[in-house]
Amino acid sequence: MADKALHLNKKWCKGCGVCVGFCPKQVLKIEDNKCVIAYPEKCIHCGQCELRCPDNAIYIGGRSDEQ
Amino acid sequence: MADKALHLNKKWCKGCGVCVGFCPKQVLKIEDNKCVIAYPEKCIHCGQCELRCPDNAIYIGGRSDEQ
Amino acid sequence: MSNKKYKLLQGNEACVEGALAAGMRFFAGYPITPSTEIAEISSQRLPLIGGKFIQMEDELASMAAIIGASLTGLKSMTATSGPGFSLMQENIGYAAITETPCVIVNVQRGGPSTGLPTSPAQGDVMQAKWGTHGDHPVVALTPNSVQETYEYTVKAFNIAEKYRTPVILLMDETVGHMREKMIIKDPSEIEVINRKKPNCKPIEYIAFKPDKDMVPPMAAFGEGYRYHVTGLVHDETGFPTNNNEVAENLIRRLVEKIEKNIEDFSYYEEYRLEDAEVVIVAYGGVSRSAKYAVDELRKKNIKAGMFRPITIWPFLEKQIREVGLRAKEIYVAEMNLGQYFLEVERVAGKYCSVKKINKVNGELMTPDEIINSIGGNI
Amino acid sequence: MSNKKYKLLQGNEACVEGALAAGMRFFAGYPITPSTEIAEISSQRLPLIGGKFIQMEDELASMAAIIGASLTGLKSMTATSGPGFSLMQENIGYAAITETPCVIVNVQRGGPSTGLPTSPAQGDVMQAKWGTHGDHPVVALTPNSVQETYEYTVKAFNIAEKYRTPVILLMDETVGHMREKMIIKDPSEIEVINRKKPNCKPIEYIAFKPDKDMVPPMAAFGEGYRYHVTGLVHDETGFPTNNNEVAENLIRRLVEKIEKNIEDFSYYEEYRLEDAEVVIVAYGGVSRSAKYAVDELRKKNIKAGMFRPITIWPFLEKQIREVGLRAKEIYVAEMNLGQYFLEVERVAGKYCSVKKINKVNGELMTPDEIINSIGGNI
Amino acid sequence: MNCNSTTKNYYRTEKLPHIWCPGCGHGTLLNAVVRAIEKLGLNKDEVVVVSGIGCSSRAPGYLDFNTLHTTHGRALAFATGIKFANPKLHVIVIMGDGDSSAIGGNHLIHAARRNIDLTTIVFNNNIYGMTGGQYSPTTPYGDFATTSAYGNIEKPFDLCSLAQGAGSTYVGRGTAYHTRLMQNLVEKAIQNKGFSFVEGLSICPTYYGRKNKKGDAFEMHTFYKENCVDIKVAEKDPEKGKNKILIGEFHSCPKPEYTESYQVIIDRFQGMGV
Amino acid sequence: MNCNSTTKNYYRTEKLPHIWCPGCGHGTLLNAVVRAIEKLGLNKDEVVVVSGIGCSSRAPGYLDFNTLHTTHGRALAFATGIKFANPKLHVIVIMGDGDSSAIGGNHLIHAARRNIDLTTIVFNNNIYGMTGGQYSPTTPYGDFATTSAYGNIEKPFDLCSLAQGAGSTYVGRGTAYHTRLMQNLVEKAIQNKGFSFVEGLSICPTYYGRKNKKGDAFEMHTFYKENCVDIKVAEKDPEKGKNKILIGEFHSCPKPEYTESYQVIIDRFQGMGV
Amino acid sequence: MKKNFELQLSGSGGQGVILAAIILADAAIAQGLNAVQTQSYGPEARGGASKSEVIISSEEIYFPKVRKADILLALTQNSYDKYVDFLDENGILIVDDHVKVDEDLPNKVYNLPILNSAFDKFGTRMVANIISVGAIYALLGENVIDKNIMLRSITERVPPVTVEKNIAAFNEGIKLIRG
Amino acid sequence: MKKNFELQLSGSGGQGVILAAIILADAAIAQGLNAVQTQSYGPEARGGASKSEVIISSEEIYFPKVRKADILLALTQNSYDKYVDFLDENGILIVDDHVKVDEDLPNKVYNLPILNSAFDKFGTRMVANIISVGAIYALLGENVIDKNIMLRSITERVPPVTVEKNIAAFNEGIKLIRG
Ligand SMILES: Cc1ncc(C[n+]2csc(CCOP(=O)(O)OP(=O)(O)O)c2C)c(N)n1
Ligand SMILES: Cc1ncc(C[n+]2csc(CCOP(=O)(O)OP(=O)(O)O)c2C)c(N)n1
Ligand code: SF4
Ligand code: SF4
Ligand code: SF4
Ligand code: SF4
Ligand code: SF4
Ligand code: SF4
Ligand SMILES: [Mg+2]
Ligand SMILES: [Mg+2]
Repeated sequence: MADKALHLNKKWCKGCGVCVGFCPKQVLKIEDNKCVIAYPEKCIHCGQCELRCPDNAIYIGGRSDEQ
Repeated sequence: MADKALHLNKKWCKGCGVCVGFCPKQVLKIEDNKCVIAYPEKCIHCGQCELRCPDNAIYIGGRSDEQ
Repeated sequence: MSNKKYKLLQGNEACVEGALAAGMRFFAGYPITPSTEIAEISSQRLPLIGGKFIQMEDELASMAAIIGASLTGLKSMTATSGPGFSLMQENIGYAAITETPCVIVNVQRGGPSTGLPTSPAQGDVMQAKWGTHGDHPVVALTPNSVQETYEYTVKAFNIAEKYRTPVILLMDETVGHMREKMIIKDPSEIEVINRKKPNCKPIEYIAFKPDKDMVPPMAAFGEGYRYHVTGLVHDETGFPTNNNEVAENLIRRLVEKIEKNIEDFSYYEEYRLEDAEVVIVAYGGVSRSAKYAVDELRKKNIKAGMFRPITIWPFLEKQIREVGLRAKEIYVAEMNLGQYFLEVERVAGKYCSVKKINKVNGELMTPDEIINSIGGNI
Repeated sequence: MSNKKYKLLQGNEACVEGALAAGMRFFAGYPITPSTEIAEISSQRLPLIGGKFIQMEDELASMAAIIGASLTGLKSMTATSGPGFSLMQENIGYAAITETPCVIVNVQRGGPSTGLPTSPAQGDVMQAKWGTHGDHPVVALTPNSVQETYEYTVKAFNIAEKYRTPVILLMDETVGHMREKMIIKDPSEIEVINRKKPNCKPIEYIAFKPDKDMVPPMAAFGEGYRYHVTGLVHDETGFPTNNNEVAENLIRRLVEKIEKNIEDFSYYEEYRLEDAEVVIVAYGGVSRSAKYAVDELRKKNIKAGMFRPITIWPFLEKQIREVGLRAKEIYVAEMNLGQYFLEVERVAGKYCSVKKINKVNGELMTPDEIINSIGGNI
Repeated sequence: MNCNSTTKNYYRTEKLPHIWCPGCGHGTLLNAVVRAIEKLGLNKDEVVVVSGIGCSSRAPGYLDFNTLHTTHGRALAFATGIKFANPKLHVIVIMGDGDSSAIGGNHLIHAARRNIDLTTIVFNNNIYGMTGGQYSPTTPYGDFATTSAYGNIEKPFDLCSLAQGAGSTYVGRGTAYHTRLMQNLVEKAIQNKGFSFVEGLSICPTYYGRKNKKGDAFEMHTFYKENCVDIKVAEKDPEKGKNKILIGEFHSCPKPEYTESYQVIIDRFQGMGV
Repeated sequence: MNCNSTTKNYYRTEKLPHIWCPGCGHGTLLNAVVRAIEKLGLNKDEVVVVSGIGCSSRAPGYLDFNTLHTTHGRALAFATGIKFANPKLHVIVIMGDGDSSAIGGNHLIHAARRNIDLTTIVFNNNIYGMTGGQYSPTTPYGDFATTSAYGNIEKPFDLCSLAQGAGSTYVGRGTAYHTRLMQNLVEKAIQNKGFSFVEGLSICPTYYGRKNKKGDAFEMHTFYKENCVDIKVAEKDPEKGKNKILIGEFHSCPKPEYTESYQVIIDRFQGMGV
Repeated sequence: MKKNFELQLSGSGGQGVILAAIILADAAIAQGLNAVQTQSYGPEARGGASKSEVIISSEEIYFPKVRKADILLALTQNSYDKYVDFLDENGILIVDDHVKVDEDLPNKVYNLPILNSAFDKFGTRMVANIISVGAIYALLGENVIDKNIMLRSITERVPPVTVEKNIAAFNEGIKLIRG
Repeated sequence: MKKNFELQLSGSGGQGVILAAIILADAAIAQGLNAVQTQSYGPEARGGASKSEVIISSEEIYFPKVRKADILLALTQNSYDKYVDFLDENGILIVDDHVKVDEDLPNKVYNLPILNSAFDKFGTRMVANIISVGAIYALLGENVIDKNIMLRSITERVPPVTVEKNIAAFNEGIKLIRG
């Protein structure tokens, strides 16, 4: 799990809040109509957010994916 | 039954033979592409012919209907 | 201070107001941009006055349903835009041959096909006349403001009822979606025409036998006049025939009852035409730009004027001929590639030069575009 | 003794023969008089050569299916008559804007609506051009014999493929149901044109970027070029756009690729025109009567001739203008109330008198009727 | 008039004989429909008979009611306008298998879904008769028609299931042979306040019969006689229903009717608002 | 590209974000469809995605396959032409509830009847989204929409029953919440050689949600979570299925496929005759 | 030969007058002539009077319909009544012998037992059309169409199993004219 | 007054610029003036930049679209970028204060905390549109539209339960201009 990380594509995110609602660990919040990864450290990489994001804007990828 | 009689409207009859086929008493036949009441006396006024004639061309009516 | 008789209304709303004022009691439709508000508002308003609204499964069905309702005695309307208008064509022809009064609103958008669904255009002008197969009568009206949309929706019903014919209200997105001030008239100020009913006994009723005005009186289903209606060519009794003479007479009468009575509904606006040498012919949304352009051109000492057909079909042959005889140049400005132009050229082309100004990019043609096109030529 | 290369064929049969010769491998249709034989024969012939026939649930679906099949690489056709043609209009517009080659046969019958289903007519001429909403390109051909039906069905496919556009074969009941002698040509004698394929790599393919001829090369679904097709106004990549300039360019290109190339498919017949003062313009079934009438009029010392457009759309403006410049009088003889007449008058009306001869009674116009109409005027 | 009293009272006798071919089952089925109307004693002025296009759809022209011969496939959409405009009217829609289920399939399922009070009767002859014998959506698998010269590869609809699945509240099937049953079903269908669907298996000796070697009209009647089993019988003894055509009343389950539901809205809101 | 690998491989990422509203269920459902295709490892060149017109029908434009955005309601008829012309292709049809069952209802029942190998997926949001919130043939009785301001009086279709009744050989229902199930159903639907129908219950917070006070997208997801029961569960314990929305695989019953049956004819007769 | 023959064949729907016309047209073409065949469609074709036309000519045929028939065949009273006016004043009329012909008709009339011959000699009225073809052929004369060509045309157009019977019927038709 | 005012109101879909324009047009009409209101439709209206226009005039308004805006309102960066070119050279720009405005823009610019005021003072961004109406009204000046008419127009067009809040928002907008 160490090599996994949560990524957010702000350009695609529409701030619908679906990920926020489904996150079991309150990792996410909406700010200025966009999702924000507020507490990345709490993330357990369960993939709920990625599974239900309608906009392919949040996902779990390798750390190398981080830009 | 005495006041009933079998009638045929030759103008409407198309000679399809359906009545002939269904008549239980062989009262009817086809001649020159039209139905003919060949043996009126055998008719039992069962109404099979009238029921199935597609052209409303054969029916049981009062004797007075005869022209 | 405040002027209560004025209301701010959208063109599409005004259309419903006009329809209700004319006596519409039945609307069947299927949503499509940019006409949808007409259905929506009808759905909300009709039951309040005991009228009926139904959303059908598609436009073919909508057109069918309004014909059915009209035959049953209710004044009926549908509204649509390009793709839906194409789908209605078969049954529009049916309304024409069965002489069933009804109003079809087409709020034009960019075509062909799905095209530019939310953009204004005037690409369905020729389709309004020729969209269905076979020769048939057509009346089509093109309002250019919210107020006119209201007025001409009433007139559309009146023509439909008086002549027993489908009437097309040919709007465009500009007019349909624009909000403007409008006077809702008192019912007493509005002329409402109802279809002519038979005044004979049912047994004497010959359903498609025309009176002198070429229009047969019309009984509604359920009123005791049992008659037959068919889309086949039929005789005066309404029954199908292959008799050649009867066939010819029917088709000619259908078309002539409209074309010979055109004076009765020749609506148009003439603007600064008296001494005009350059005449812009424009209708619907574009005519607003054209009017502006006329004023501007006048300022530049160009003797400009505008002829604006409101009755776009049948073609105002007489008026256009006169324009042609008096003008030096006619410019037909349209948001299509030159449709009404063809008819103008046919009739006026003998007398003056007829040019076209076209735009199909999804934006309303501007006064400047008209001015520049003309200026470039002068 | 017997002449084996001749066959007695019905016009509708000849249409199928022509289509097969042109490479048709897909037919979708829905029966309707008087075009049904085209579907029936296609259903019997196609599987014999590995082609596909499907009877769809209606004409809307038939038109959709042939577009789908054409996009997948098969040359495709459908056939119908008036009511079905009206139903196909929406998807004909789709074929036009997506530049999908296909052939639509309309064997005209009496209209409007159900009309006179088994009688000849030419009432769908204007509909062929204006039936769908929005500006769009149209090519329509009108053969007047069984042999021509064969030849022009081939050409219809060729034009459709070359210009990526729907082509309408506008027959009439007379031609469709008539049996006549016909030469079935050897495949080597028939010019068959196939659509232009991309010769770039898939990654470089810009699906709607036209070549100099204004026509974009066309890849079939499944060939490795994954692209997007939509009926919305789109840019060169095929994706929807609201960009006004792109929109204008697309619509203009679609129309211009046909109209600017008209020389390539301007088909017509001139008969005894050299010194003609009275010119009959006629097409399809009526032109056969017109030709006869010309000979008869000549016998009466009337300098008659005939101009017969085979390419009925786009309008043969140049040729008709020339006819107008040379003739004293033009008579447009049609089995409708004067449709093609409108265009002839527009173009030739400046130069000579243009009159109409019409008939809508369900019978083929006779030579005598033409002669009498002209005689009555001379 | 040389005909029985039903014919005299309900037909436009001056239009007879009808255009149907000798032996065509449509005539027999139409008689059953007329007898049902007679039995119910409906006021002729309040009956509207609507049809599309096809041989079957010629029926209204011969009947002395308000009659409407519409466009191909659209009869139910026209009928919806009629019924909705004046719910007092009895609206009966007669269509062919092609008219109702090929081009008209969508209107069928939507009218059924809305449960609008229309009595729909399909004269199903398993073929497009009017256009000369092409296969229809009810032509049996493998059968021949002018467009299925190699045998039909499409699977036929069961029209009654389709109509029931879409929401019809009354459904039944009779045949040209089972005329009494047919009459009975139509009677009940008219009485059902809602969308009713009655399929009448018809006979087209000219095209379907000839193409599929089914013999003459009488033989085709006999086929129905021998191969149909009433649903009640089949339900009791499934053996008896095996490989047979089921006929009879399939479904009768009244639900809120469309025009009545709309009237509820009118009654509640009329006079309110602007 | 800032996205996961599935998105990168199967989407036209340059076209994202899509035009759908924030929270629109169509995006979630589309992801399930794409994952199913990925899972099956289909060759992208051999996949064609076809749609009609509507919000849902914008889906193909975002996918890196052969994609076709047709006219409203006609997607299945276009798709029939594509599949029949080249049976090797996997043809997937995405439609809205209005597109598939209002204007397109007839093509749906006929494609199902023919059992032609098309994978049909309906994003059902119980409303016409694209045109701004009119009721559709699946809007529940009593619900509100811009054209049912007084409550909808039409009865909704059960799209799965309709499709099954018409002849689909594979039928199932998932939701935007039940994405794994949705993916699974689409996988099986694609594998079924014949007409497959998968309904995906979607979410339109903008119109259906707002008009009917269903809360935001998350609340609408939660509704599905709490109110759907798998058919298998409900079959075992009918109590559990009571007043619930049934989801899962409803029907899987392969039958002869249309293009294969036609190929049999070609194989038998090709080269014969003239 | 005469340049142009206009033939009109009429009867009731199902009597096969269309096939008869096709056979004649087919043969004319095989003979190297021009021919156009047309027919009436529609409800009439089902039950009512049915009409089929052939024009045979050594020149190009423009107008495809018969204006004045050189030969009119009428197999039923109905079709006689309906079409007799199309007969050219010099035209020949062939009727089945049960048809009542106007007494003042100026034309040459052949009153032939076509239907009865069909039934009596071939056991089926179905061949009445081919008997008629024989009669028409005989009236046109050998120099218009070769007999072998006629026979081939019949052979190609009738169902294979009925070829023999139909050829016999054709000959019967010739005999009805030539005696 | 000036004869003619062309106003352009832009923001993101859902910010209510269309309603704002309608309220202005409505009031103008109640004032006895002419007004035409139009808006952009289509996919943009859902998410992207949304635009609404009003022309107010004492004379008949022919061309219904704004050619050069006398006042441009832009609530988002996106809408500013997209529509700034429509601004007349003498026109006034109103932007929300988080929008970055080109430095060389020659126009009079009002950089107002519209969105924040809405949120801070009224607890919802939903009233940003009515604050904007207030600001525009203030810039037009009393002599164009009477304040009471403006208030009535707002009252009639917003949901009844929000009237009070919206009127306060309107006044807030005036304050943002007049201080
Ligand atoms: C739009 C349209 N398409 C096709 C036709 C041609 N058409 C007329 S009737 C018919 C089918 C009739 O079949 P069916 O409904 O089964 O009735 P039947 O004649 O068998 O009683 C067709 C295809 C038409 N009239 N209109
Ligand atoms: C012939 C035609 N009629 C109407 C329309 C307008 N229209 C576009 S999409 C749509 C309905 C969309 O609803 P649905 O299919 O449920 O898709 P959604 O937008 O809800 O995803 C309508 C009515 C059209 N484009 N074409
Ligand atoms: S679900 Fe996706 S679009 Fe919605 S807020 Fe989360 S990341 Fe953004
Ligand atoms: S992966 Fe799971 S825990 Fe992490 S942010 Fe997404 S939903 Fe929350
Ligand atoms: S059933 Fe009727 S039409 Fe047929 S033969 Fe008998 S009487 Fe004549
Ligand atoms: S009534 Fe009965 S017995 Fe008499 S003719 Fe008719 S079928 Fe025969
Ligand atoms: S073709 Fe068939 S259905 Fe039509 S009238 Fe003849 S027998 Fe009846
Ligand atoms: S309107 Fe509804 S269905 Fe359409 S994109 Fe928005 S949320 Fe989705
Ligand atoms: Mg049928
Ligand atoms: Mg939807």
